[in-house]
Amino acid sequence: MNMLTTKRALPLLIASALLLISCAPKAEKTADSGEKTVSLAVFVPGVLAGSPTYEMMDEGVRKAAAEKGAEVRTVEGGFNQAEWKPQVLALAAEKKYDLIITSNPSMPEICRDIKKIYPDQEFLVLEGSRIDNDTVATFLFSHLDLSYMLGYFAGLVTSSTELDGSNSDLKVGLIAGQEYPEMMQKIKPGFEQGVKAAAPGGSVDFRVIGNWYDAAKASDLAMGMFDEGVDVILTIAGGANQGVVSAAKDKGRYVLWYDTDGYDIEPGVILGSGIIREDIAAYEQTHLYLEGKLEQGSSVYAGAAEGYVDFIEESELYRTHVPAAIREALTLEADRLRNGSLKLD
Amino acid sequence: MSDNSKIVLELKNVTQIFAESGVRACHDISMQVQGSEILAVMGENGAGKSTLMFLISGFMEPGRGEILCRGGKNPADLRALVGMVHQKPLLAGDLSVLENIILGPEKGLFRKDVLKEEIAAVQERYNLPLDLHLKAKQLTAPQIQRCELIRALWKNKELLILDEPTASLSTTQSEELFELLLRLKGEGKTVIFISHKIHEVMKVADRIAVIRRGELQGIDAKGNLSPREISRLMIGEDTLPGEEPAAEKRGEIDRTGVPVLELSNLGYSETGTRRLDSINLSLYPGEILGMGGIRENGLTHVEDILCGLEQPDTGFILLNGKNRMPLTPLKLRRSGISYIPADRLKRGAAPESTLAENLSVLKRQAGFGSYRKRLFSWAGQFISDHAIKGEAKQKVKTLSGGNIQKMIVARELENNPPLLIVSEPSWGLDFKSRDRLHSQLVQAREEGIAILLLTTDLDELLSLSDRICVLTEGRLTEIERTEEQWNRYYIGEKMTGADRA
Amino acid sequence: MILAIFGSATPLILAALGGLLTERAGILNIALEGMILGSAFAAVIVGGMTGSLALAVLAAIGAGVLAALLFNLGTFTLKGNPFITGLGINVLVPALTVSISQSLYGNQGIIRPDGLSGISRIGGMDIFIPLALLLAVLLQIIFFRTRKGLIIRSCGEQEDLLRARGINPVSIKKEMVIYSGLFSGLAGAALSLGLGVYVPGMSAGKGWIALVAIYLGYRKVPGVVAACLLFSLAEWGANRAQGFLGVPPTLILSFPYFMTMAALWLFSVKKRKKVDCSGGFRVN
Amino acid sequence: MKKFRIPAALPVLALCLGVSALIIFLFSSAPGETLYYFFPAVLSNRLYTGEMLNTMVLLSLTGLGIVLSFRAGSFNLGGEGQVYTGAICAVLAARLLPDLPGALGIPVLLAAGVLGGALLAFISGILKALWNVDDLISTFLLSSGVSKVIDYLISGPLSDPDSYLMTTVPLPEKYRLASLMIPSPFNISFILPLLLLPLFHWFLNHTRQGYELQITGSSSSFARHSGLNTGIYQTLPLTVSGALHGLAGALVLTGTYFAGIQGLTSGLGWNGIAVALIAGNKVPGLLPAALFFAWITQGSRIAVLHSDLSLELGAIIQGVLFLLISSAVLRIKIRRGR
Repeated sequence: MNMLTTKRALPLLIASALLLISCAPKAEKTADSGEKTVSLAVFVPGVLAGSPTYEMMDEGVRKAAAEKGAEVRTVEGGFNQAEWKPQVLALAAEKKYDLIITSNPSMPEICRDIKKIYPDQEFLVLEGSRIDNDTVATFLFSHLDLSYMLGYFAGLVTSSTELDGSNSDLKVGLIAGQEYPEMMQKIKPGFEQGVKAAAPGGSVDFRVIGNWYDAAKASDLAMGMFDEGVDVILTIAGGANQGVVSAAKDKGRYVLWYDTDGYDIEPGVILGSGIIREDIAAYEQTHLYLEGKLEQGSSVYAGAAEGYVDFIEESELYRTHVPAAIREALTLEADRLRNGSLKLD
Repeated sequence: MSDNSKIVLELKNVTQIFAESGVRACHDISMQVQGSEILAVMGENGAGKSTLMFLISGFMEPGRGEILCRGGKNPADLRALVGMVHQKPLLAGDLSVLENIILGPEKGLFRKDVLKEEIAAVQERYNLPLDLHLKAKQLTAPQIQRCELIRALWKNKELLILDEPTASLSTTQSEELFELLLRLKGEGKTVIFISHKIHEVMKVADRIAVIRRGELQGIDAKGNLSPREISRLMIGEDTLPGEEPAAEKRGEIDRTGVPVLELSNLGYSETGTRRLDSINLSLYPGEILGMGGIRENGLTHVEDILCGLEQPDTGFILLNGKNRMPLTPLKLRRSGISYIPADRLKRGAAPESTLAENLSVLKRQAGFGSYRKRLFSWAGQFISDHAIKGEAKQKVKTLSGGNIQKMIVARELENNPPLLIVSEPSWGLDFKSRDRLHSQLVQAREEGIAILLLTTDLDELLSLSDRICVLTEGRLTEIERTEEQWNRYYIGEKMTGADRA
Repeated sequence: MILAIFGSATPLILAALGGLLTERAGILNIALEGMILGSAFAAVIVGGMTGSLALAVLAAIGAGVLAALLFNLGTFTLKGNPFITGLGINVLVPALTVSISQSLYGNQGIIRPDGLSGISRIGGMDIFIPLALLLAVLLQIIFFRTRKGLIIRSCGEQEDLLRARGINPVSIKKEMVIYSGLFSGLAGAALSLGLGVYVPGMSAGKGWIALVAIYLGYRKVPGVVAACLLFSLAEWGANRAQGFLGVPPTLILSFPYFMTMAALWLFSVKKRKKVDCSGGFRVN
Repeated sequence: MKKFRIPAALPVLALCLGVSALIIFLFSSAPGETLYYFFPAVLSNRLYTGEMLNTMVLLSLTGLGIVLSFRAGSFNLGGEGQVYTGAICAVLAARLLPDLPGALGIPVLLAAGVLGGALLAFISGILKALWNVDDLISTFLLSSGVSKVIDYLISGPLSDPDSYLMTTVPLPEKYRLASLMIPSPFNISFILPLLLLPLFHWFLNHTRQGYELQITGSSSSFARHSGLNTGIYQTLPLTVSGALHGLAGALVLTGTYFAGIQGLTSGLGWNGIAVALIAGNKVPGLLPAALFFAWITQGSRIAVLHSDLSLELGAIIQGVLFLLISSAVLRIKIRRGR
């Protein structure tokens, strides 16, 4: 019986295998026809859906590519950071892409490792910091600037008497998906510094969800914090942010958004929003590359002064829901960062 | 006899072959069952009786042939007509007795109090006391049977099938059951029951059907068949099973040394009830000590305590003079003691494993190289030595009950244990196997093995034991070997506590 | 506090009750996780389109039942291993939700329709909280007061008994899987409608915890509800503890598991008497 | 008796191929290319082949752990945590003993992983043996809890201050298993399943202890009353199962990631269960089952990277394959029974 089925199935299997191999793409053909189009790959360490910053990066790259007639392929890597390296490695191994663009503080080290194996592969990493003798191009946003501004705003909100949702406790909250290095080394300290600058004696209640998608747990955490006197929370927890917003809406408290314009998400609840201009950075850097001006190993550090991170003030919703006194105080402090008179470290 | 209007059930050329094992359980059986009669179905273990009953009760559908129920073929009719009391417990352990009784394909809510009253009325009427609130898993074998009986009567089934109903009953209980069956017959109901025991069949049955190897050997009124004929039809030989091996007069057993097993002041309570009360006994090499009783009257607890499963509240168990408390199954086995449990398919064998694997616990297959090779060749030899009908690589659950017990007994006696604890060894065995088993036990005794026999079967108790003690409501009484006490009536009364009533 | 604990326990209770039905019928329902997620998704989509709570809940139930039908297809029609079939559904559902939302909403993974938040709340209380408790009571009544309940309770234990009584155990099993899809549907609806948003992956292991709760509650309705509450209490405590304990938050995330484990152990120590039942496989 | 199980699974594999091809044809704009990337492309270069083989090695180890515990009647649902524990224990060992020569250091690291995984599973085993604590729940709860603790260790006390990944400091070069198919992580560890699988097959089928273990698994009550030491057979197989998971964890560390990075288990525990079930709970089936599984995962990863197959569609295909593959396993069983 077994042998019979084996005999029957084997030719079938072989046939299908042959068929599959014959499907192999004949990629080399285009190379002969004169001019070679530049091929770019965007590697998203996560998923595009629901991650506006990655969407902005993708958008920026595509805009530049469209202008210069380059091809773009976007690949989503999923949430498991352990899988990113093998995936980028596989992209590089294909030797099809002239430049791989990605965005995450952890990507430079991964790309540098891959560069050791494929020295010809070129990389551009947004959100990545430079090291000495770097082999990949990096572009770093100042999270310290941004979190400071949001912290300062949070301090103003919690000490305000004009806002209905603000109480007398000088407590503000910070919810993170996980305790990752960027969070612990830049965002949390910057945020705390900002809070203390606006509201001396203010404190930051920092809590962690454990993942980036458990919105229910995020909501429970936020509820607890609100019950304990927190009146505004900065949430940096991916999809789970939504739970914080729902909790704040229920409790009549406030949420700060971090990296994209978040006012629309829940008007009146999202009281303040930062932005990281990943689209502009991606566009500019890709453009540079396509013009042959991007050097591997180069790096840009972009803070509030350079205009790549900022607190969004020019929103109708912001103006409607935030009292003028707070807005003015924030502008004052933010301008110090914008014009470079205040330097954080 | 053939009054067509009285026929409730008719089998026409019924054949059943099991696809998985290829076993032909029933072959071309045709017979009629009439209203208000008691029909006994007899046959050896594995003859196909139970399968036939499954077919009749609508539990299985026959592979070939048909079963006509009042002229129709509808299996639903069959189920409505027939109430079956299974041999193996077929109840949901987690449900109460009441819930097990009312479980059925009907729909909707039920009113517990109403149903309880209804069922209590049935119990009252037929004198079948049983606490309806007990969980089925707490029931003893006779209680399980009673539960199914109550259901059949409550459902007003016209045809009752009882699969070896007396296997786990004491003599008195069996007699009560037969009285009930006769009464039901009087009420116009039909009863089919399976049995091995010729004497009880001759006592109550109107007609007797004999099955051998799945084929109907004969069916006739009781008067037309002699025990000798029945036995010949059953086993296909012209030998009447010998009377129970007579308890020969034996020389005095040396009871001066250290007893192999000594129980001292053993006591056990369960949920506040005193189940065992200051049990004392000593067992010496070369004797069979029979302990009679009713399962629920403490015999089960004695078994559980002796096999190390339960810990007594008070008292000690001494093996070869040494205190072995707390006793565990592992300790018991490490002391070389053998144990033939009443619950064969759980404690005595692993039904899902092969025969060889079931024998492997003997640890007799020393040597080098592949254990599998050694085990299977050894097991094959063992199986043929002990005339077990099966193959080494056959799963135990595919063997007949008698063969499983044969395997267990042979295995437990293989190591010449100093002590054998054996509980209900002949449950569900036909008389040939039973005889064989009894002579095995007697021979083991001759070889100097001390045997503690726990049994509800009076005949077994009387014929095998050198000494007998009876457990009544948790207390142990020794029976004197006198004309007056050493007989089934005295012991039976002792067991049920009727002597004190 | 009590309301908060009941609130976060509600999806768990609903899913666990559904799982309990299949468990009693003799099937380990690994697919709860996928069922919850699919239903949470359907609830938000339909709730967002129609603004109707009833339709949203119906859609969630529909999605749960659909996943259950798939489970039945794999397990009974194709005679597959329920564990692998369940895993398959848990892989399949999240992917399907993303594909569907891509075709409906473009590239959005998170769906936050207007006017959905608070839709399931009446007078400050989420209606799913009383609903879950009501269903628990109802289930207890079904188990102990209806004939069907008897059948379900004996199905996982003694299939032959059912056959002997003229009932097909396989159809009971299929039915219970569908009911568990229904319950998981409610669980998903409670999860996403309570927040007014769908987030990919938002079931976040609730199906697994629900399974654990079934065993922890000794496969009885009150026990299962208590187990869910216990877990939510532990989680609530851990959430609060992040605010005042000097212990790193990530470490605190492990507390609910260890507390539940400790509870399980204590119950077992207390309960252990005679162990004479065979182990055997639960999977195949 | 030497009949091999897997040939009978060939028609099923063909069916799986067919169904995935169908899905791809329906949803892909360039189905030919996608199909190529999904299946044969895995063998098209050293990286893909090596990664697949590496996954296969790891999965066959965790699958073996699952089979072993299944056979003894235990259900190890805590594979993920055990793999993770194994990895972190190896990290700790590398920290504590930084100065060993590589030839000694790597075995020490592996041993640490084995011990870690074993210890975690041992707790469940001993709780089952002593108090009849359900192993299915206890392995799951312990694993989930311990995973959070390890997450904490990696992001906290053990974290690499120089890295933006949630990871520990990378292992020194000498503690890494050299790749045999650069740039893939495929390394010498492939020897381990080649040794361990036959060893355990032999153990289960050709030693008394193996038989006793399986009897305990099929009827623990019979085993108890027959005087088998059921306590050991309830504890030890689960412990060894944990040890194998721990080994896989240590191998992931020393052979694949070289650092205790969060998420390095990537489903090894869960997929081990699937592999064990696909293999029909038989040791000889493990390698082909692991190969099948690794191929599908690698194929869908490549297809997502290089064709227009989306992440979701890859997952959908995997899900559908799950629905089919186990059904097939059962069909084979029925056929063989007759």
